[in-house]
Amino acid sequence: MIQQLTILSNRKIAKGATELVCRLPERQEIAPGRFMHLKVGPLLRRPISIADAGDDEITFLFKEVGKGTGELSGLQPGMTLDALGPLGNGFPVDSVDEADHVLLVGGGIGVPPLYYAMRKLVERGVRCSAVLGFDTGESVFYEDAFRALGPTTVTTVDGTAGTKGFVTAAIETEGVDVLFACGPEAMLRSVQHLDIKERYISIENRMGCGIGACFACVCASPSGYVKTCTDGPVFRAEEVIL
Amino acid sequence: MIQQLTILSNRKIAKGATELVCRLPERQEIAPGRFMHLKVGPLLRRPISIADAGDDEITFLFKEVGKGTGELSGLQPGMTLDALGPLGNGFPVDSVDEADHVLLVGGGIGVPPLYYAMRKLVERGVRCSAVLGFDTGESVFYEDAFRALGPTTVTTVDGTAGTKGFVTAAIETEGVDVLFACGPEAMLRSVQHLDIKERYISIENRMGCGIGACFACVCASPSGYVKTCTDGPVFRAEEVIL
Amino acid sequence: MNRLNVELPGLSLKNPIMPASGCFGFGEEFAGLYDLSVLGGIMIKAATRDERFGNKTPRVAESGMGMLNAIGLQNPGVEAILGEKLPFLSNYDTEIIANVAGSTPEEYVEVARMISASPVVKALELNISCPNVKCGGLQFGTDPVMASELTRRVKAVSEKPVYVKLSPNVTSIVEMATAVEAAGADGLTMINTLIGMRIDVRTGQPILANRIGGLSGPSIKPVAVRMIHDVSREVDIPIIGMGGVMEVDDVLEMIYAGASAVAVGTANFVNPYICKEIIEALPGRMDELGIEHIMDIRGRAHGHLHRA
Amino acid sequence: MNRLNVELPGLSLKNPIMPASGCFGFGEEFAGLYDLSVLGGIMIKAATRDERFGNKTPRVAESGMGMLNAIGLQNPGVEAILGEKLPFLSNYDTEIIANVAGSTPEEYVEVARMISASPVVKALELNISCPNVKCGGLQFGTDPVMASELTRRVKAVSEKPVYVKLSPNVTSIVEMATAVEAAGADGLTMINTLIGMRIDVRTGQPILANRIGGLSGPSIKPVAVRMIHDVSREVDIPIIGMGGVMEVDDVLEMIYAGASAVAVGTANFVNPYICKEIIEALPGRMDELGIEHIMDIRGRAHGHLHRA
Ligand SMILES: Cc1cc2nc3c(=O)[nH]c(=O)nc-3n(C[C@H](O)[C@H](O)[C@H](O)COP(=O)(O)OP(=O)(O)OC[C@H]3O[C@@H](n4cnc5c(N)ncnc54)[C@H](O)[C@@H]3O)c2cc1C
Ligand SMILES: Cc1cc2nc3c(=O)[nH]c(=O)nc-3n(C[C@H](O)[C@H](O)[C@H](O)COP(=O)(O)OP(=O)(O)OC[C@H]3O[C@@H](n4cnc5c(N)ncnc54)[C@H](O)[C@@H]3O)c2cc1C
Ligand SMILES: Cc1cc2nc3c(=O)[nH]c(=O)nc-3n(C[C@H](O)[C@H](O)[C@H](O)COP(=O)(O)O)c2cc1C
Ligand SMILES: Cc1cc2nc3c(=O)[nH]c(=O)nc-3n(C[C@H](O)[C@H](O)[C@H](O)COP(=O)(O)O)c2cc1C
Ligand code: FES
Ligand code: FES
Repeated sequence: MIQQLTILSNRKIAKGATELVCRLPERQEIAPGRFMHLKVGPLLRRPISIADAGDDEITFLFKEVGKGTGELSGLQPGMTLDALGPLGNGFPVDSVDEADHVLLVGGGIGVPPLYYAMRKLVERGVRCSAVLGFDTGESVFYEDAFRALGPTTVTTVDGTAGTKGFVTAAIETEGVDVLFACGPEAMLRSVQHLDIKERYISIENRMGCGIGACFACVCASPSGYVKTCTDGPVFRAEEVIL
Repeated sequence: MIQQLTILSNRKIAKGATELVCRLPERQEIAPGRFMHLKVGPLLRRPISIADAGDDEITFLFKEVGKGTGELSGLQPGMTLDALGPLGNGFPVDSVDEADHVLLVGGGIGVPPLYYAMRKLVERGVRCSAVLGFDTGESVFYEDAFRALGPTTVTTVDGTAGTKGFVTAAIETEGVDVLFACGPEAMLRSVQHLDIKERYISIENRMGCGIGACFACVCASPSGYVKTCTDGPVFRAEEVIL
Repeated sequence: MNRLNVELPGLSLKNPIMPASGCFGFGEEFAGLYDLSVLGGIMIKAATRDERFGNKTPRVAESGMGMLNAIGLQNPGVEAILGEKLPFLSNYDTEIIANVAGSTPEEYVEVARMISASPVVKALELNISCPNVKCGGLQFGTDPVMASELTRRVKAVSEKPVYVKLSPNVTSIVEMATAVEAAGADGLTMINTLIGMRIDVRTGQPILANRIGGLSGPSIKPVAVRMIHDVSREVDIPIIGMGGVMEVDDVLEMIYAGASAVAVGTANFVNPYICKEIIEALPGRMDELGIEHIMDIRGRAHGHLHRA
Repeated sequence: MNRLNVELPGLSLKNPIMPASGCFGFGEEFAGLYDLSVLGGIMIKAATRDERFGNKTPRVAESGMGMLNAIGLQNPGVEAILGEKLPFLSNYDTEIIANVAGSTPEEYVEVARMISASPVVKALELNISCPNVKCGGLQFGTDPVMASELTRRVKAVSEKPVYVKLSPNVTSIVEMATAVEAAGADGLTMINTLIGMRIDVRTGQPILANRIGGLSGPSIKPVAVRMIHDVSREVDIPIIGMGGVMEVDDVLEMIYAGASAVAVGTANFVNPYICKEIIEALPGRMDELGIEHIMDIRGRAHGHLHRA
């Protein structure tokens, strides 16, 4: 499960967003919403969602916030990256009913896994629309890529691009059957109980092992607790207490 | 005093010997026998002697023995290397009398600084000869470079190149006025009291700061103690008690 | 010839390597990665009388080459461990060491009594050193009188040998070790984590919800080696060493210092295959260093060897 | 407005940054690199009554992100320090804190008396926590009764405020801190090094000639932050924090935890310009975090602020 990825490209695509494309050592199918646990200089690995994947390529999108992501952004093409994964449970892109309308709601660096999920849904012919929230115009990324897949609304907190305001204000639940959401906890909390039949949210938690052994990443749930790394990171909205 | 060196080349030139050539950020004169304190992954810096230096180039020769030297050997051309130095006192190449005959005795990874010293002496027209000891034929390096400067004897412990035996057995003190030596402690101990007028030896010691502040690298001396990093690493043989 | 086997009270280890308690769960996650039968033993996660949910999150922080954790002994309780976890582990040919925790001496005794009766369990590890729980845990591990009293009571009910897990957060680890030895401990495991804290400079508040946590990983290895060295000179019972082991040479360091076996904790999170890889690397490294049997070097750093 | 100044007993610091004792010699080597007057203060190397040559070499080993040292208080003796080292330091506009060590209480008292009389010295740092000397040092630092007795005797002769340097190698750092506070300490400096050992797997012997050494650097920072946090809640005297500070955020962590100033040790060996660089980086980082004066955040991690 440990794979050596080869860096193909690594570039900043927006304020607070770096896109890292790697070659996979072997062909594999990777479900959207899963993550890789990446080893750079610090002791522990860093969980990063899969923003896109093809047969032998994988894309990550990350925000530089500390030592680990700082080192990720310094990786040069040709270097290798030690990745444990893919880990966790992703979005149920294959089990969504073909007649359903899926709304994808992403905030900031929570947007990347939704791109891959939407691409997979659209491949299956599922009707999708996306609402993506960013801080400011400079931090918007993948807008065109999303638009190519379906109706997309962009919001920015300061109104410098798209609709001004929080992503949650732009959500239209009318006719939506399934929700996929990923973003800051405050956003997840406000979409968790939306009036949509099926709601899936991807949560974040500090991790140790990433494979379910250390109990670092637990989240309260009506049935006790769940582990973000193996039970998630994508949960049915009613499974977790945020 | 901290310089960012740019790696120009890095290649294994013999068993247990890697040659690292770097560009200096600015022109400078560096005396033979001094060292640079190099920062790679581990917490503390690693002292490495200067094996050669031109106006804007510097060469190191090192043996991979642990984490620090292991990382040094992984440096690729174009990368930068954080170097504190040059530090310490080198061989007195400028004050040797032009009429003197200098014998340079090196053992293993102690050979590199002697190359630069001999080159500088020969530039001044000083008569030099060298005796270089290695473990085995495969570990011999710089033999031709030394021969180009003056009479050179190579010894190997197993006799697979040059004269069989320890370097000390091949030393001829007749007519020699000055000795420069660098190598394992056992070798230094046996050349320390040779019947040669002036004897300079370069010693090794685990270092902390490299600049004289931490007292990690002390060596007993008839007058109390000396610090390898600032009083040395090159000492008059009678100044240190090995 | 087996160059790696080690015989300890209750434990017949095919090699001296085992995952440390709390860093391997109950083996289930790792069983999908490699055959657990390659392991000398497995120190399973702490058991308490009842299910515990542990501390709030965040439970993990990092610093230098160290990990801070404040899991808070989350576990399903001793009955669930007996009923659901141990049967799974009985499928593997490796020695199971059960980690026993509690908030009161009575809870320790009850858990020890119950879990030591399982045929799957070969020895107990008495966890008197967990820094991450409000009651119990650490205070038993920093007071020699309380530690020896607890050891005595657990020994009285345990059907299996008892190893006492020592805390490094003490003035004299030797005093703690000799106290529990006198109280009947069959062995020692050391070290548990050092107490530490990280503060988030953006909020000014501790990163861990529990404020403090236990420091593990390479940062603590020199502390562990020193303590194993000092204790092994003063006791006659064997030591299972741990604290910052990441690679095969770290194992050798601990054995030179006086350990009879070595547990690997945090490293399992960095590389889940690490225990297997270390076991595979041992013979080759022993060849390079001229070591015939791994126990030949035990305690060699201080010149005199031990019984046990 | 000076946003960095800190007033402590005997010390008027223009900023809270100073090199830690033993990691800056007597300043001479660093004076060639930058103007020492930029420093809040300088904690000079330990002084003993007579010249000491210290331990045999090797005196340094490494592990993870930690340095192990066993220098053994090498120093030229208090008279040479008074005669040769302090006059040089008097050229700089920075506060000099003299580190006082010894093998017997009498030696501590004698050194304290002599060095505190120098007009260059603004405060003493009583080093009761050096793990690297056979006699003296650590045992004074692990027994609260001995520590308070020594503090009392030194206070009785010292012409300058006395800061007591605490050892982390104790079960209760709070007990040590409150004991020396009650004995009259004007402040605390913490932490000294953790005791550690590394073994060379090729020889099976400890790497350090002294066998054990003191662990410093990033490895010990979480231990230091925790101890500063716990102690600062229980004492009314100020704390100069240290242990693994490598960058500006580490300084803030220590002050959030409760330190009033911060010393930088091992980092000076990695980057001899580090103290100057941290001082220069502080205002910008404070701007980013919305901190007006550095002392505004002192102890904020535990919600209540201190006098001192
Ligand atoms: C399932 C999952 C998927 C994620 N996907 C992405 C992604 O696609 N893009 C992206 O930019 N970020 C993602 N994150 C967050 C990312 O893991 C953190 O930003 C990163 O670990 C920070 O590491 P650092 O060393 O730069 O920061 P530091 O703050 O120095 O990290 C210190 C420690 O805290 C942990 N940590 C800090 N912030 C977080 C966080 N938000 N979540 C989890 N651990 C954290 C680190 O892993 C590390 O152990 C994801 C997190 C999870 C749990
Ligand atoms: C003045 C001086 C000049 C040197 N010049 C050269 C040279 O030109 N080429 C070369 O190959 N080596 C040279 N050395 C030795 C070199 O510094 C060490 O081999 C290197 O530091 C080992 O680092 P490591 O991380 O690979 O090994 P590790 O064993 O992992 O290092 C652990 C610690 O021990 C120290 N250490 C280990 N061995 C030595 C040693 N022999 N001397 C000093 N410190 C040591 C390291 O610096 C480090 O702090 C020199 C040493 C000194 C003091
Ligand atoms: C996440 C985590 C959980 C732990 N849980 C336990 C536990 O339940 N019982 C116990 O005795 N020790 C526990 N420990 C301590 C380890 O068993 C071990 O003593 C310590 O981590 C030092 O070893 P290491 O540096 O190899 O991790 C835990 C350590 C970690 C990191
Ligand atoms: C090489 C070295 C020498 C030291 N010498 C002394 C000393 O003479 N007196 C003292 O009180 N502390 C001494 N210390 C301890 C430091 O002052 C400091 O408390 C400790 O190193 C932790 O800080 P750091 O992690 O920033 O190094 C020394 C530390 C090192 C690394
Ligand atoms: S990160 Fe270890 S259980 Fe989830
Ligand atoms: S290495 Fe610090 S004094 Fe020489």
